Amino acid sequence: MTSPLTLDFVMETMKGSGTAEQVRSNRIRITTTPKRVRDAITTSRELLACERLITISAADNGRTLELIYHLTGPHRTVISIAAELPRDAPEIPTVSDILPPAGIYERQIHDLFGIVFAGHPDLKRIILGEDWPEHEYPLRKDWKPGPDTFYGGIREERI
Amino acid sequence: MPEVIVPIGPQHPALKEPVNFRVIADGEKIVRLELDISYTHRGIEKAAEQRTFIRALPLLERVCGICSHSHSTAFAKGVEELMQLTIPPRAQYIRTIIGELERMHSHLLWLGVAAHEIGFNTLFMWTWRDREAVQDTLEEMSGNRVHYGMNEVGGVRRDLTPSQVNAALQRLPNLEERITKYVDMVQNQETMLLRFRGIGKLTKEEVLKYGAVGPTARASGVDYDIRMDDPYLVYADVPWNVVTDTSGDVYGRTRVRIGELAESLKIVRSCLEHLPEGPIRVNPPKTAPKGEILSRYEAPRGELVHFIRTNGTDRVERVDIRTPTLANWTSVAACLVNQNLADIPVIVAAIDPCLSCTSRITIVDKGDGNTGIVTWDELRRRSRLRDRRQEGA
Amino acid sequence: MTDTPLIIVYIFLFPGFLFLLAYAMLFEFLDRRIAARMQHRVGPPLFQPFADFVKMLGKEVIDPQGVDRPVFDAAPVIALAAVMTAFLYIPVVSASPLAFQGDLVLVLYLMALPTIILFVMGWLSRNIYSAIGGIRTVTQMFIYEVPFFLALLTPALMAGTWSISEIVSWQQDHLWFMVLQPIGFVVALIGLQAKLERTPFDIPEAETELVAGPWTELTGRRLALMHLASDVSCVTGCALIAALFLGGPTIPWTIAPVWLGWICGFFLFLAKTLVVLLILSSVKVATGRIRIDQLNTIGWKYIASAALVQVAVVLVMNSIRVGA
Amino acid sequence: MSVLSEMLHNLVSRPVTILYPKEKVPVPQGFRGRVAVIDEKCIGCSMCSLVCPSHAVTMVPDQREVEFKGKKLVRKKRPQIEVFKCIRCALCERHCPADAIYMKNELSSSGTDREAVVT
Repeated sequence: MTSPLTLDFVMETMKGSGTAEQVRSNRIRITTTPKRVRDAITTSRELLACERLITISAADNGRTLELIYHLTGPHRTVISIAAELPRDAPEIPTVSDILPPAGIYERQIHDLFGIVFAGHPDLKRIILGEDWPEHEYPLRKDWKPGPDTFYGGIREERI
Repeated sequence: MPEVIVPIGPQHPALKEPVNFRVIADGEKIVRLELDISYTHRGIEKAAEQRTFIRALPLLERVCGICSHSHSTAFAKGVEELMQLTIPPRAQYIRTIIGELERMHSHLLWLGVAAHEIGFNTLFMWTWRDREAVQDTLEEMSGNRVHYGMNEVGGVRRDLTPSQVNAALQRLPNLEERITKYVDMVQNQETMLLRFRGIGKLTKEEVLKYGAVGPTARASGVDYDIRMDDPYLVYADVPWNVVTDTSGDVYGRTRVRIGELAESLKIVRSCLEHLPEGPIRVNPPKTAPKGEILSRYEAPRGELVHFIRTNGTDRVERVDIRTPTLANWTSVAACLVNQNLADIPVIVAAIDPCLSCTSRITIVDKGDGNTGIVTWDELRRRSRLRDRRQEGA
Repeated sequence: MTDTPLIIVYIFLFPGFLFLLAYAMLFEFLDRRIAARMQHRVGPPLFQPFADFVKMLGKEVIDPQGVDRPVFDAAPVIALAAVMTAFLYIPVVSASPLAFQGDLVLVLYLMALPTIILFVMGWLSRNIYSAIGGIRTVTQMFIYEVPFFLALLTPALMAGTWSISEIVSWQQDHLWFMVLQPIGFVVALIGLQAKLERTPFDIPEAETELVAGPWTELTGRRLALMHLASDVSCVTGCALIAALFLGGPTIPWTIAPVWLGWICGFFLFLAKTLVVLLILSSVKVATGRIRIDQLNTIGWKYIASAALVQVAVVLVMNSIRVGA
Repeated sequence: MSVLSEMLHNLVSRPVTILYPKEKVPVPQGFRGRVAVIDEKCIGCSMCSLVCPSHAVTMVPDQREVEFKGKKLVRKKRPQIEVFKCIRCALCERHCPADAIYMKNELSSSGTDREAVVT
């Protein structure tokens, strides 16, 4: 299983969860819906031998929030599973039980984008300071720093 | 012995890194570990979105002090690929040379810190003395010891004059002889073996399960190395091989890192000898077309990933940086459980944490027993209170 | 030699406190300089320990919340006093005037006092790091104390007396104990390295885990005194081993005029203690710190049995000599 | 026992520490030290202030007759660099069309005045 995966082989195994396209020599991108992300990952782990999660990238393209799970295995091809989430109530089942490193990445994305990962053991704050106000997600495109809210650092009264 | 909470916190001499562990230990054995890694969050990803490519590179270089070239190369090569821009071969060679020199000075630095963790300060002094040779070479080539600023979208900013190349080549033999001396010193130095062998053991399955990267993973036989899997720059046509080890513990990681030192030296020497002639940069277009790319780079600590998305303007729409240390934290938390208290610094230092993530200070206040953040005025109030009590008592 | 003004001079001036303090600071300088030169560094200037001492005396003394101040102040002074009095019984010029039958046991007891005081300081300062550091000090003490005492008592066994001065004079007629009891010499060196908590055995003060172990909450005056106490115990320890195993301030043949004997005896004492210090600091430079449980296994498995073997050998040699 | 042999070798050889005030660390040729402006060459195009990542360069009005690529022209502004905001990345030197701004390889750029300015 160490020879690079071909597009049609991936298309055939992942036909249940969406369209696949060859982005680059060893990158294959699969776009699916948030509900089918979890079983897309489980099938890719079993059938495509993607044993390692590289990272979960999150991006805000103005209209929706996008989550891309990048997986790779001995075949050295990067399988990217992308899903789009609505902006108002972004919710997606967690994959931290299948892939433990996802725990930290999901917490980080939750801090910065506000995407709720259902079933995550402890979705505590990991990357922003404790005195960062709740429900303010800095990496969203429409986020502007509030004029009088306090975002951490030294709390000095402006005399 | 009741369970004791030992805060191995950010201001702890063991870890010169802003990470906070609340270790719940039963006597000397560690029972549970709470990890808190958000001390220096500077919002680099948000800042990068407001900068043009020219000004984004110095910013991204400052994500991390020791692997600054890795971040700027990963970003530059990602944007160049999005622009379908091929940079001249001489620029690729120069980027590889600086990248491998950075790997050498980072591994030498790590070897010293690991020896210091177990109190063996002599090796710390020796490795950091030899590291000066690498730092001098980098300073001559790039004009600065830490942030080299060699990269630019479309190539490299400074050329290597023949005198710099010869000066670098002259320093390599002495360095090579020092590295072989370290190899056998690590193998038969009694106390190092005692403190490194069998500590923080990770099997091959655990490494894959916890997503460890870099030398931490290669020490358990997992041969993932982006320079080999997804060759970029000139790694495809320079003779080198991936260094792996099977013992999987801190001792294995030490051997992998020293092996990589020797490999990097070989790469630097062959790149310096076959440095092609030609221009060192190409003028890039003003804007990058719409698209996204996962730019992977083998940083000294492991696989560094930049997810770059551009939208046709001269700015980046999204840069998602996943540093190798962030990936290694889960494996550290896993292999720390029921180890000894004395081994925490050794195991944590074994993944060579280079913190570009963030955390917050938690103060366990015995007086009123609550833990939380102390604001500036509260700190002032407390010190005044203490002074008054001092005079009063 | 036993009239009181000379005794007072002996205690307070020459081989007594003044010389001891100066020699302790010289020892710390030499130790740090040799270690630095081996690490290819320059090392501190000559007056660095004295400068450190004076600066620390001037620093503010901070008491942890709810600490028992009088005991916390008194402990370093007791440690210093214990170790300085131990030095008086060790022959410096020739036999020490205060020697009496059994002063070896007294010296060993006084040398053990600073370790216990370090544990008390760690426990008193109500800080998690120093508490664990204190516990480690005591556990380490159980491990090295038994072999250390055995190794230091075997010379007394062979020389048939309990006074260090008589052991020294015994060695003048016979061979040095380093030659007669090499295992005992090695075990004594390891024990001294552990007692002074130097690098292979500086587990309680483990800089990278426990901040500074029992030393964490010591500030200002207390830190200065405790640091001086550890320097002085280093001098006393080296002098003790030099006296018991390297023949103290004497060489096998006696020198005619008494005062010349004293002077060259003194220089011999300096030379031998420096040799012991050289061995200790090269061991400190060459090794890293081992863990408390590893020390446990090594301590009881190898060092203790080596000491027992040494005692058995001495008993056998005694019975043959007595028999013959 | 290579550790012991190395230690003894170090004991006899000279220590490597450079005693800074007495012996100076050799500064290599292209070192990026303190920023400097050549006033005759500067054409006041404010390219350096656009490119500077830390906004250390502000343009100051200053009239001067300057010669650039054979032509004579009158420039209206000149860069003023706050030394302690400059991160010494030499982007200004790279993008200056008239090569008027450059990085001296002077090592120590410490000072007491936070708003120290180089013109």
